[in-house]
Amino acid sequence: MVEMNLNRRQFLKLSGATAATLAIVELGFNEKKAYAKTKEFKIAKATVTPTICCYCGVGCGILVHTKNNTVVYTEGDPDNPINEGKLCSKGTTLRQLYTSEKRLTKPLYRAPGSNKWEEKDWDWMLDTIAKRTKETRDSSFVEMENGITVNKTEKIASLGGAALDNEETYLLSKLMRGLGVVYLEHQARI
Amino acid sequence: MTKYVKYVDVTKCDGCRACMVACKNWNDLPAEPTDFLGSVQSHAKTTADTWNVLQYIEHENGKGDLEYLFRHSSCFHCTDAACEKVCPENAISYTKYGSVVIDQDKCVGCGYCVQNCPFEVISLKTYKDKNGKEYRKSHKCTMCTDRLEEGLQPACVTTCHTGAMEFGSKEAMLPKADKRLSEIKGRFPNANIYNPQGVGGTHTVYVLAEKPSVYGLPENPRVPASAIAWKDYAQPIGKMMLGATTMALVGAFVTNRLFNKEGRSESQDGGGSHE
Amino acid sequence: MSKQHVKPDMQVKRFSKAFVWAHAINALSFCALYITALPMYIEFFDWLYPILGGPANARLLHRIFAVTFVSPTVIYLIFDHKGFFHWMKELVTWKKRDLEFFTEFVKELFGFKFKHVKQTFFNAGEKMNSILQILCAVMIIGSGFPMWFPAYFPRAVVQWGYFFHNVGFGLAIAVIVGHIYLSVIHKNSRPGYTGVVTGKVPAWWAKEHYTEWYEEEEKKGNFPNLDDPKHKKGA
Amino acid sequence: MQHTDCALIIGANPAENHPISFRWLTKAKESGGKIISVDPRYTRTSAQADVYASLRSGTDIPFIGGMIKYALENNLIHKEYVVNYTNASFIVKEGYDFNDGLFSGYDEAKRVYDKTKWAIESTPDGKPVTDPTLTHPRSVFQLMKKHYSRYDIDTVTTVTGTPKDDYLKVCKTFCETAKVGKAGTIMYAMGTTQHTVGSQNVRIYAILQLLLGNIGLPGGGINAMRGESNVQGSTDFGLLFDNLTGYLGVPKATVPEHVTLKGFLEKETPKTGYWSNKPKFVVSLLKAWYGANATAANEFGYQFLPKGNKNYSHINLFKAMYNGELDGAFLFGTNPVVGGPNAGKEKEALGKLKWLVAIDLWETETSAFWQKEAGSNPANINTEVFLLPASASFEKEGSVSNSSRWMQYRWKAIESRGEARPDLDIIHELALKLKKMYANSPKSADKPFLAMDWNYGDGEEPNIDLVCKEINGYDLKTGKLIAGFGALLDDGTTSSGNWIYSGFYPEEGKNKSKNRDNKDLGGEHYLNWSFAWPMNRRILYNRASADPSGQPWSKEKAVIWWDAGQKKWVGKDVPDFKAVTAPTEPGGTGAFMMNKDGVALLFAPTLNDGPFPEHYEPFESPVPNAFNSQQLNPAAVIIEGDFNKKGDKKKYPIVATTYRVSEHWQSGSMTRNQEWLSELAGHMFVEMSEELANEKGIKNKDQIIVSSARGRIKAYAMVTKRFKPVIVNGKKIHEIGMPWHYGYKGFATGDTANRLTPHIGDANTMIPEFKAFLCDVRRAD
Repeated sequence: MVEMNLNRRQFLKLSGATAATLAIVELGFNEKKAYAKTKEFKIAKATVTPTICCYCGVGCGILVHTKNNTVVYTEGDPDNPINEGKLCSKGTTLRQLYTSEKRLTKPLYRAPGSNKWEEKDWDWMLDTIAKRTKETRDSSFVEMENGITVNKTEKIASLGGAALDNEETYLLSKLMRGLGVVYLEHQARI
Repeated sequence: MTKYVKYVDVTKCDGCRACMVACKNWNDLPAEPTDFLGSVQSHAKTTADTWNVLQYIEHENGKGDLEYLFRHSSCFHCTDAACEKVCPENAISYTKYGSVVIDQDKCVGCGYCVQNCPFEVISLKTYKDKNGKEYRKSHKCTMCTDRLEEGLQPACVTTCHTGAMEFGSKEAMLPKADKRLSEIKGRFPNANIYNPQGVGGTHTVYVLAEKPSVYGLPENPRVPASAIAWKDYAQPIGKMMLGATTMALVGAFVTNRLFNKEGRSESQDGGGSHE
Repeated sequence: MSKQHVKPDMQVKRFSKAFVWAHAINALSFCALYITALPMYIEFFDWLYPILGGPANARLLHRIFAVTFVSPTVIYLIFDHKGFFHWMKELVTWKKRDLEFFTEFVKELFGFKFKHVKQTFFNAGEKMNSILQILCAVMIIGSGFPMWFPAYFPRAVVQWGYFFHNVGFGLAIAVIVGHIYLSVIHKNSRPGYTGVVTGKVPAWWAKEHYTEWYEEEEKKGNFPNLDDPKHKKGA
Repeated sequence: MQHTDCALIIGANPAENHPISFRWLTKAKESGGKIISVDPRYTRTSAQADVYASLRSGTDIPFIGGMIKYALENNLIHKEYVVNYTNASFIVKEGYDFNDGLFSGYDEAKRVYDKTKWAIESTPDGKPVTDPTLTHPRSVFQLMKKHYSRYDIDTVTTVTGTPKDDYLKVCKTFCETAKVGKAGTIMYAMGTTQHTVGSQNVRIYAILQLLLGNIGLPGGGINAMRGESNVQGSTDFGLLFDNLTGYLGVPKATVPEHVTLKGFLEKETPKTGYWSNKPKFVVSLLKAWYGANATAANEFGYQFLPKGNKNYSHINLFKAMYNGELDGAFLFGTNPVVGGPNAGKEKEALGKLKWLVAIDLWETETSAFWQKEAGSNPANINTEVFLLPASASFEKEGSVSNSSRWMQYRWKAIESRGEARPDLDIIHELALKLKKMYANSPKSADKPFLAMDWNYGDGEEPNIDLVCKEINGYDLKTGKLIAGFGALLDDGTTSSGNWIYSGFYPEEGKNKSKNRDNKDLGGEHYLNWSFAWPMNRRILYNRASADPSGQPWSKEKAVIWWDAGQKKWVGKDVPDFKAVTAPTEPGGTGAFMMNKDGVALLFAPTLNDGPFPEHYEPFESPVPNAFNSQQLNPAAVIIEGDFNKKGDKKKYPIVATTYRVSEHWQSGSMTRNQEWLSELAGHMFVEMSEELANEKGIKNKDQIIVSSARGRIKAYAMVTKRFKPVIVNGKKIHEIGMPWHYGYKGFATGDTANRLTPHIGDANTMIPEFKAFLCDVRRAD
């Protein structure tokens, strides 16, 4: 599926040092015992997946190294002609999008007037959201305005989406317009 | 064996700090929040958890023009490394690439290297073992020696997007620095190559836009004289003295047995009986 | 030589309690400091780390004993300031006979025939030992502070601190090896070891080794006259 | 970008905010290219520049206007290019006028222009009347020359506060790119657009570039640097109130012709240029959305689309919310309580909602707006808040489009953290639930929603491949994927969810956004790496890289050229042009094929605030407008009252601007929640000159209070030599700057700069004026 030629440009010609070291490791008498003994090469058995940076609009390629169900390293994708393996500080830190302890991991609900979040399951959340959407749409839907068909609701807004994937923005644009939402904006302006 | 050099051309750096996070990312170093320092700079200097720091310097040059200078600062990997010299446990060693590394298994956290590094790049980190007891280890940039062994470049160099950092053999990098220096002399008349010979040259070689002191670097760093006096003289002599004394006493013991037979054995016994 | 005629159980007081305590604490601290730092000084002794509970623990112990090592001076000064100043005075008083002592001492050390040179409370060797130990202690303690609290000292002071700690310690250990040998192993001086533990030494031994002091005390009436026949062994 | 001879960076700081784009400038520098940095503050970009010039925030039009005058006076323009590829030779109808800041046709009460007063004279067959000698007094060229004759260097520099020497250096360096074979680029970002004259700022860059012949060739153009990874894509896909996908405008209740599809298409389709194909795109979109329910008989479902009757953009949206006109809102990864203008008010507005759905990776200041820490009293806020955990970009798959319109695929690297789910799943499942609730409803109001086609597989998770294919479009007669938008028809036999992307998925199994062959086929265009819309073109308007006869202006800057033997356009890029139209054929020199008449617009009768950019001061300015007696853009919409207080220059004499730092992104919700980035930029600060700090008794690192008419914030003072007061009309004007990333959530916290910024927008785009407003500063203690 993903054609990759990993780390091609990153390799340094260490006058045969690489080949030698690797060979020695294979034979089991690595002269650098300290490292071999205590520490496996960090990305040795990781899975590598290419992605595109989620921050600014330059579109740099990033490789995500995953191992034991976590992200162990992120670095520039050397094959991507946009950044040729280079990254800024934000792109380099992509790993912590996964590992940050601040990530939301459960749907949270805040009742009117309440001062706290409550954990809820997805089904309940989406059912309730759908219910609210329908209530508001039904109570505010305008079919005709000054004799012309307008089919809209001016009581629901949708904001954001500049960080979504194209496919997501497409479905969002379609769903919102399908519901008659006219307050439809993303972050191009801010 | 070829020695390798991290060549840093500060005039190409735009201060993005990807090198700082690339280092933390590769080496799994935790964040280390600091107080506001009055500039964009995040940390005053390198620490045990922050192996490289980007310096931001506002400098008015001789003509009164403002220069906004940046420098990726990390371990210099000296050819004559004071840290290696003073380490009592031989935990610090030179690798075949020219990097200077600390063996964490051997390090006892004495901090001698911390105090003797002419560039002040080494720091101690305090850990807690599973019983809650604290212990310390010394840390600094490893030049990503683990990556070098796999044929990769250091993480900071790999991510640098302006080409301010390059990694390669000393023979290839030093002429580059010379060439670059001649190119920038017009804009930066005080530009210089920082590869201090007082420590035998370094494996992080800079092209600096201004005098080293502008960056807070020693103009002529050396292995401290105290370290030389201590490690090359005091300690060997001390050990010799201990040996000599011991030998003398062994000699004394033996000769006493030989020549002092008639001696004062009774009185000894008498003395002993009073204990 | 007359000593075999002296009653061996005849004891005289040589050291105050304060001195005994001070010396003991000092000696034990020194040994402890020595052992807790030994693996850092000589890699051969790295096996001591696990015994000491790891490098961090060794460092902690070293610092605890560093404090106890400093304390004897205070104890001695507070509880026996007279003795202390006497000691100090002795250290600065050097006469010709003190130099003669050394030639005889070497003979004695290696078990050859020798003659006692008349000495005061401390003989020249002990004075030498004291001076060297004080010098070393000053070096070690003085450099120990910047080593312990590097943040409060200029870097150069800390760096030279390592040097002086090393020199002081190297010197001290050499002297102390001799000191211990003489007190514990060497036949002629062994009663001194008992003395430093109990404060008392055999009168005959004191008289032989510290003749001038003994005679002074004898004059004061503090010590018995060993030439008095009632004190003679076989009399 | 690496091919440029000179990059003028204005309203942007790529070294700090788009570092990788700066990488390419570094490469240009190595091959002798020059960099010019124009910024109120000496930035890290300035540090790398060959020429730096300061200016007061909000004076881009005088700055560039003066350069236009300089280029015209010194004959530093690329004349052949200007005559052939722009509307310089067009004759403007009588009735156009410009007088003391106002163009003809102004309605003061409504603050709008009647744009018909700015029309181009045309021949009976609809072609423009031209004067290729450019000497006709009503030719665009002469009118332009007259307009900018007022922008002399002295006036310009007294307004911008730029030292004259620096200014001349900029003019000289950049105008050298007018030479044939040289190309200069202008790079801009939010520093340009976030002004009440934001659109005209961009326009004036374009005018300068057209005069210098710098558009359409490598190393040229005007390059907007986008702030968000997919702001390009989300704009392409119509996530703005006034556009359907692919820049097809929305039908409006206020335009009588829009009552029917026929009327809409007739009104909105230009006669010439590529947009003359618009009906094909609109009908194909309707087929994609309404499927079998879109028939010729029901105008292909045109009436199902909502028709608005006003401007629904960000500022108005929050005004409506503040006024209690909205009941519910969906917020997809957005944090207006930090990122919106006058953010304190935007936070209050959220409390007027009945329900709020926030989809995000984090608990943000916005989803937590009701908390005590936000300064709210939870008991008084009756908004029901649903916070849904979303997957990170590499925990799902899909494509994003960068600023150069490259559509690149992102693969899934790992299962989502915790219970997080991709937005695609969330949108899909919500749609399915709503479909189920509305199923079998007989109400006519529910018909538009029920008519919408929603077939992305049977599971809870949508089949993304089906979404991709729907976007590309089908030939509905054969059921096969369509090869590209050239094949789209207006008879309902083709579909395409977004015509500009049509062609990225031309055959089964060939989603070109997944292409990863980085072998370059010339010109560093990497045609087999990902996909660029339209039809994989990498340089838009690349026809302009060749002269009217079809030959490259110069060898070094060749992109495409006419091959008379093959009878088609060939070269290193996909021609942005009909590949078989010879230079001699009608339209053969129409380098700007998306525009009416195929030319680029020096004179743009389409904008709301005038055909030529004219200087107006920001909404809040410390000085009167030196160019005319209109202080503020006459067409800017002013919101008055409590929602948007205006500051007085006596009380708030200091100009302030906002910007970003390298380590944080937008409202900081992503980056402030990550440890490593938070440690690098952990504190809210305000940069100020040493002179201002001295006047106010402020020392570096002091805590200070910055206040504007809208609010006040606390921050650390960063006293720097990189900010200098500017002398405007003999008066010393201080300017300060601050990052706008901070809020009280996350690891790095600090006060929100946008509590200070005003709710006023550009006359065309309603982009708020974040980049110039008035404030005052004092020590906190």
